[in-house]
Amino acid sequence: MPTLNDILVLLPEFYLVAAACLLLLLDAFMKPEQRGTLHWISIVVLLVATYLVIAGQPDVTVTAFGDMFVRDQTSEILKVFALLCTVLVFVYARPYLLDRKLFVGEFYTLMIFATLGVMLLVSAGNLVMVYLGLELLTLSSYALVALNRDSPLSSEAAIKYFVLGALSSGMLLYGMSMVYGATGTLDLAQLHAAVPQSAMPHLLVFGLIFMLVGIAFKLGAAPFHMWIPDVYQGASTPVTTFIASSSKLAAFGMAWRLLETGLGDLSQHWQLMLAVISVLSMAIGNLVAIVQSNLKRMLAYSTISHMGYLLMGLVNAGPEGYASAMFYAICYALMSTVAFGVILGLARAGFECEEIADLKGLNQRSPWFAALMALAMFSLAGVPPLFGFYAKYLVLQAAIDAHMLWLALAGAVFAIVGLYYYLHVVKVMYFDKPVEGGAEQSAPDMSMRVVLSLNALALLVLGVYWGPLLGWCRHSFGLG
Amino acid sequence: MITLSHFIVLGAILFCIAVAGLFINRKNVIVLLMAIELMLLAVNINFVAFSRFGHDVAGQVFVFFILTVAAAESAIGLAIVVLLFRNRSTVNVAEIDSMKG
Amino acid sequence: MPLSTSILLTIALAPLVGCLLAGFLGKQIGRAGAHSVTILGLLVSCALSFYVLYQLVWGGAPNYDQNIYTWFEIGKFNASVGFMVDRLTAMMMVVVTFVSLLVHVYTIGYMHDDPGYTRFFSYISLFTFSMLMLVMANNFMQLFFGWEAVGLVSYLLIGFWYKRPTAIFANLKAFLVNRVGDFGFLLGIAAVLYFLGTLDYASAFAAAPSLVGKTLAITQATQWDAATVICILLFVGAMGKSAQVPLHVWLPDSMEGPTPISALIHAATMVTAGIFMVARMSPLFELSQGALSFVMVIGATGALFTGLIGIVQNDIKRVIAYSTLSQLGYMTVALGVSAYAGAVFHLMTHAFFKALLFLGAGSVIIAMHHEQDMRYMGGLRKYMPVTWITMWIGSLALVAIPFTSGFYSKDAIIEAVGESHRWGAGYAYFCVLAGAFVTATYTFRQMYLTFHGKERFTVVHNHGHHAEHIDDHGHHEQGIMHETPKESPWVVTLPLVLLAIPSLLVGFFTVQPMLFDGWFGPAIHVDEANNVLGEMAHGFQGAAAMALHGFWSLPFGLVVLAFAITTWIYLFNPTVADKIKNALNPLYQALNHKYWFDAVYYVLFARGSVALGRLFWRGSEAAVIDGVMVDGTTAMTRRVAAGMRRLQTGYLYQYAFAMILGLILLLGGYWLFGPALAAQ
Amino acid sequence: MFNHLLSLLIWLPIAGAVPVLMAGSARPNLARWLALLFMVLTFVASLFLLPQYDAARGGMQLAESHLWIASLNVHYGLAADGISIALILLTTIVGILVVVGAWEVIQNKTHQYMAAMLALEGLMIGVFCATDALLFYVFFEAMLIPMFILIGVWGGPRRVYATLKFFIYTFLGSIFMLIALLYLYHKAGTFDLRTLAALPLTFTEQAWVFFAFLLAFAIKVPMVPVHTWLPDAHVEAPTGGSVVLAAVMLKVGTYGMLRFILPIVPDAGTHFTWLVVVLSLIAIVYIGYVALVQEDMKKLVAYSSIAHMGFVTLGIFIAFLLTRQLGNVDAARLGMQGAMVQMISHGFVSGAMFTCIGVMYDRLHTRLIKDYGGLINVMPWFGFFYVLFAMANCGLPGTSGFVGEFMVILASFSANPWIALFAAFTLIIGAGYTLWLVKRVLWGEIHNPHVAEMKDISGRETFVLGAFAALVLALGIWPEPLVHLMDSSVTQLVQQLAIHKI
Repeated sequence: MPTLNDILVLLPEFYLVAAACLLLLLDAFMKPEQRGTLHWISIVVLLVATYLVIAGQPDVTVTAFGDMFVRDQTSEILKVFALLCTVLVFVYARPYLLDRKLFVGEFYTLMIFATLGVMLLVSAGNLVMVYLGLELLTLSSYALVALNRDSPLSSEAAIKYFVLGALSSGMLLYGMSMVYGATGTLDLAQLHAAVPQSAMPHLLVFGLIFMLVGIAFKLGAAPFHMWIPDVYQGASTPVTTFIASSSKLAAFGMAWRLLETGLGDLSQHWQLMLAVISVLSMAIGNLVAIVQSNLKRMLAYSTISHMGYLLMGLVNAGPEGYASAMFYAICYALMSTVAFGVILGLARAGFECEEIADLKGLNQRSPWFAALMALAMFSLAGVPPLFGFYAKYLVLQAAIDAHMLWLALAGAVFAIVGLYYYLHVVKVMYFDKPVEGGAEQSAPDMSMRVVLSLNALALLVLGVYWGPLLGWCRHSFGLG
Repeated sequence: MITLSHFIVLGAILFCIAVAGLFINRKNVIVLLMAIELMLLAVNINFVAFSRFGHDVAGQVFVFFILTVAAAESAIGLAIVVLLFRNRSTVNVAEIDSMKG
Repeated sequence: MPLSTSILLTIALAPLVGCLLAGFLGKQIGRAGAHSVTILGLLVSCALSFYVLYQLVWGGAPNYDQNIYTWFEIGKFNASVGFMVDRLTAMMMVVVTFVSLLVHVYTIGYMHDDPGYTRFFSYISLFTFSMLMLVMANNFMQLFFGWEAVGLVSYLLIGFWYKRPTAIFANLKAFLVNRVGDFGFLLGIAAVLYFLGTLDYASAFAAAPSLVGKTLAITQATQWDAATVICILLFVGAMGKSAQVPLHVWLPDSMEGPTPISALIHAATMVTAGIFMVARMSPLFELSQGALSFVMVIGATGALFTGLIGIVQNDIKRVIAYSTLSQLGYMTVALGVSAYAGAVFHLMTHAFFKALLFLGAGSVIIAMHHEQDMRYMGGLRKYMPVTWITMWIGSLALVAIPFTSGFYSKDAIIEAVGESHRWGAGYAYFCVLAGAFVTATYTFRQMYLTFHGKERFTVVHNHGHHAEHIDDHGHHEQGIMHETPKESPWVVTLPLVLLAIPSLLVGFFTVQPMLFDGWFGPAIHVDEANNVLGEMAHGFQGAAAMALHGFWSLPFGLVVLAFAITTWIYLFNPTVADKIKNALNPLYQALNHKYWFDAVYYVLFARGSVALGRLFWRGSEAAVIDGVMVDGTTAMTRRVAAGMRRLQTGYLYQYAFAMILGLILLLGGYWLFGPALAAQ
Repeated sequence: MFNHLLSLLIWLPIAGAVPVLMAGSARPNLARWLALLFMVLTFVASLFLLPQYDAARGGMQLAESHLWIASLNVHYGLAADGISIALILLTTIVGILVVVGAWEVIQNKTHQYMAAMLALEGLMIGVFCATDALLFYVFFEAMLIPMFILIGVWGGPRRVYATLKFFIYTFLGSIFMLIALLYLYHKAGTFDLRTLAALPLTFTEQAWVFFAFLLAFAIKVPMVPVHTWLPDAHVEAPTGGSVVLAAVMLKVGTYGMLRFILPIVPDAGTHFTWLVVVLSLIAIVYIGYVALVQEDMKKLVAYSSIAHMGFVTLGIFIAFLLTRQLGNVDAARLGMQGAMVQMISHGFVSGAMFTCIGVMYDRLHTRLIKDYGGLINVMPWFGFFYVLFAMANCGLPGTSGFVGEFMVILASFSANPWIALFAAFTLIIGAGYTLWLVKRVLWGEIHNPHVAEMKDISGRETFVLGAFAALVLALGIWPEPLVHLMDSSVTQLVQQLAIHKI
């Protein structure tokens, strides 16, 4: 029987559910011309949720509904950043949606539901919760990808995303079933205890492998990455932004819950598997990105490579490793919001600004956007003093601490390869002459420009002042 | 006497059929949806069998959730298929390749 | 009273000040200003140099050796800028400043119409400064500084008429050939520092005996005697600067520079720096018989064979240039037989009479409106008597007619070589004797062709455009004069006279102290075993006696012979010259092509280096490193990427298949390695 | 006394970049004056280093250390010794000259150019005084961004290729250095250089770390065979970019060798000295030949830079031979000092050479040697400077170019006569390519009509070239002050070499 305590623990989530439903109703009864307010309302909703998360943060790990739901520091941090990223997506999306007649209530409600899915996923204490959270997130994502009804690409992306997503969650479930069979429990904490004295170790590892597929798919790590480029390209840019930011945080949370909380004792198995996946991701991501001409697609491949780096942190299978991986996930979320934000800012009615060539000579036309994009690119490339460098540095450190020097070296080599295409974007913006119909200052949406600038400058500021964030990440994994 | 392993094998076979259906089928997207359903059923068989033989009810509870979600999933799936047909007037998997490389 | 630092500093810096004023303020102070300041500077330092010499010789001042300031100091190594003034230095200072002063004066006339007038004065003053730094140095670092600085000025002055392709080729050549010498010289200095642990003359020479028995490991097996290595390396520097075979090729080309330069730098002073340096290093050279033999053989070769080339030259300056090469050879031979004093003595006398000859030639060239080819001269004596007389004096000194200063120095050298028992001395003796004959031959030939015989130019009187016959574009139809040649102005003739006097007399008065009474004192160190001059001193009964005895000596006989032959040919039947030329054509060709040194060097080093550079640049740089290593890698990466891109086919079922493959990969991996991992 | 001088030196120009950027493309003059102001301020501030630094005591002084990342024990640690101070002064001086040199030359996006220069200067100073390896790495890498922009935006036709090559090449080297640093951190638990210097390492570890460091710094220096980015970068870069690149940035590589290879992996260094020595000699001889046949002046000077940096690496690494194998510490100090002086001197000489080429380029818009000839006829004053710097470039005594080479050759003879033999070959080949260039550009008749119309250098150009000339001569005539400034630091470096860490 749920106690009041349970409710309190889940307060942000409950609140978000309620708010989302309210928004849905509001949207239904709202006249089209008033819809603008919906935008602000939903932003407020998310900010309030963020506040609830931070305010209600417990000092110790608390659980609710019979350990179904775990609220600890890790989940709190992930939730905060997921919510913030969603807010950013909203802010950046407005002009874009208005230009494309996509400024509809579903967008906001679905987005909020997806975020809710993220929140449930990252604080799942039970395989069931993992599954439900994951599905809440992915199902909303499918719909969001398909949101742009009249775009063939969107629907193609949606179908691909849907089928592959279903396949992956099928495998995840299959794995879960085996793990359940081998240990007889669905609760992650008990699972952790039950793993050592399991009667069927091989079944267990089989289960683990199937679950890994699900995790890798969610992260978009090779060879389970095939959906990423098409979805990134096909989905409308705001949705892409969301998939690249919030849901990567969720993916990390899920991976950590399943692998560490649940199957921590099998680490000697999954470490090596993740290492292989990580190398594959870095290789495929960085190499194929070189030959892309579509900016969103290029960023998609860059995502794949970044997930490879993130996995390096997980491979470490120790608190430092998890901390670095989480740091990486947050860092990547912030960087990708900037990159996509600039694309959104430059897009205008009838012009997606999707091709790299569209950025030609951007420095002449709007130096500020060019500067922001350059910041994002250098940060993604991992050039100090920008934020991205420290994330890379931490995961490389994690790999070396895990005595996987070869993995770190591979990471280094592919970082060089990756550098090339990020620099190429800067080159296009700064060194090339502008072309007709290329990107220029779109109708200035003040809120967006301010927030985007802050978001980009954060990459610079955090590049100097990244200690506190790292401190939180480490502390959440019980490190000084 | 039917043992646990029989169920596991059955589940495995169903799962394999489903997976095979996913990538062998070059015709119709609808078939993909069916394959996905089949996969989830295979999983359900596993869960039920394990919970039955492991004397633990949680597995069967999980099955209910899976069934529910599966329903929602196929709903969205069908919606997407409809959308796809509207945009491209085909649901042939082999023709959906405008994004590649 | 002891020498004061300030005086020495003034001597060195006065020319520098003049140089800077004339150089940077040339426009402001004008031509007169430029030559006034520089000449003033030279006057000061020349006068003071004489004063210093006086103080050292008669004033009883001790030798001066002090550092002015520390150049760098690292651990036990330090290099300073400082002066070391003993009689050797003082003599060099006097010679340098005196000749330089006269050349300054002479230049007023010679460069009269040249646009680069002020620049020229600035250069020659700079040269004097550098040369003084060289001779006054008290350590190897500063010596090298002066050494290279005079090279720089020589470079600038040979290329003074920078529009002439020949000139700018010659100055590049000169600098590079000198650099080859400096290459050895610098290594020599490094060796000195390595073995003796100091760059300071005094302490280096003091430590010199410790070299005996020391060796340098060239390979594991071979060990070379330290002293020999050091001396030969240092001497390589001297070979560059003093134009010894085979590094002599730059000197004849350096005649592209204005004549005053040829007199000052390429005859009197700079080219003798090598001789001075070896004399200065006598404490080191005395330690190595091998090195000395090397020096002697090189010198002897130069003395004879470069002289031979002089016989076939038609350019009046080139004749003198080759004679300079030959005379430098004599000095080097003297060094080689440990007759350092003899070498330095000849250096001094040669400075006077060779400068005289060059300036005289310059005077002739002015008169001929920059015609240098002797085939279009002749019979000039009645037009320019002063030049004629003074040049004869110089020539007599050059061919070593007794009582002239040239006789004392040169005869002493020949005798010293005769006395020497060093390895190769026989060859050297033959060379210097034959050299005496050769010297006489080209000298008399030159005098006859220039001043005697019938005029081989025609005078066409049309005034007007001879004004533009200034030196840097004096190319007109050969053998055509627009006015009768006339004696040069006093600024030109005065130096001639002033140089003629020492050319005649200085030898007579200084031979005894310099050669036999150990006038140089500790500055020059000779082992008793090698002391040929010492042996000669026993037979020496005064300058006059030496000169009288000279009339019956073999060299004089050769001179007389040469005199007879040349007189017979060039005064009475000039056609014979060509007959001989044709008769001995192979020899003539060899001489005319300077034994093909230039041709070979040009192909081997100039063309060769460029070809090698091209090979490196196009080959290893562009093709291998950039093409294969750098761009090759990127191209490969792109190719791989393009290949991998194709895996993303866009077909749903292949995406699904990829996932299944991934799954199988993981399962297979576990199946293969799982047990091993579990075992850990 | 104010004890954040080094921080001030780093952040003043970087902060200055902001207002300069604010000036915007509309007000180029404001941007210029602001940039100059900040450069001068930085230079003045850098002068205060001299009184504050106790040369006699040596060692790292003016230290600042603040905990940067507490959880990782990473410090924001700065300190300077004689070598750092010399290089910082070089940087600040060149900074001013570059801004003045670019005054009217850069018309397009002046504010961005000046801002990039300021940022670059601050970062380079940061490299020269960081005592924490991670901080060093951050500055070391961050430098690339402004230079990338400088070459890419204001560069020549092939600028994109050049600047990408430059960036990726350098990044390639440094990322492996990062791995090495992480490994060291894994062992030592800190990035503090002093601690790392004391960290005992097995030979195998040292060897790996050594090669990681060597790759990073060899690319930066650059050493053969990883040098080909330099000629391209130089040819395409704007004059100011080339000057900074040659004058300061290359020194970062050799400076890194001093701070990382020498103290941290001395045993591996000793073991592989022969490799670096051979590479340095190849740089001196082989590159000399390559320079000889260049048709583009900038390429020629770029190659000559490589050859001259060969002396620096040679001087640094013969120190290993001399201390470890021959026990000749004084000679080691001599060689090391030679390397240091050569670094500073090459900064001025190459900077001046590139400025000269810039002066010509601004008038004729070509860098090809064959387009020139007889320049002295129309530009006598320029000719004077050009000859002076050419002479400095081929190491004429009395110019700074001589001092370093002289010391290194003297020291290398003590190490092994053959090394000295090849090193001294620069006297010939160096003079060869430099004076042949002078001959073809300066002397001779004018054959290109456009050359006839060229004006002699303006007051601004005279100031820049004059400043360079003054420095070149001062250093050549009296190097002792510089030597004294660095002497104790060099001595300590050499002593550190002698310590075995295995």
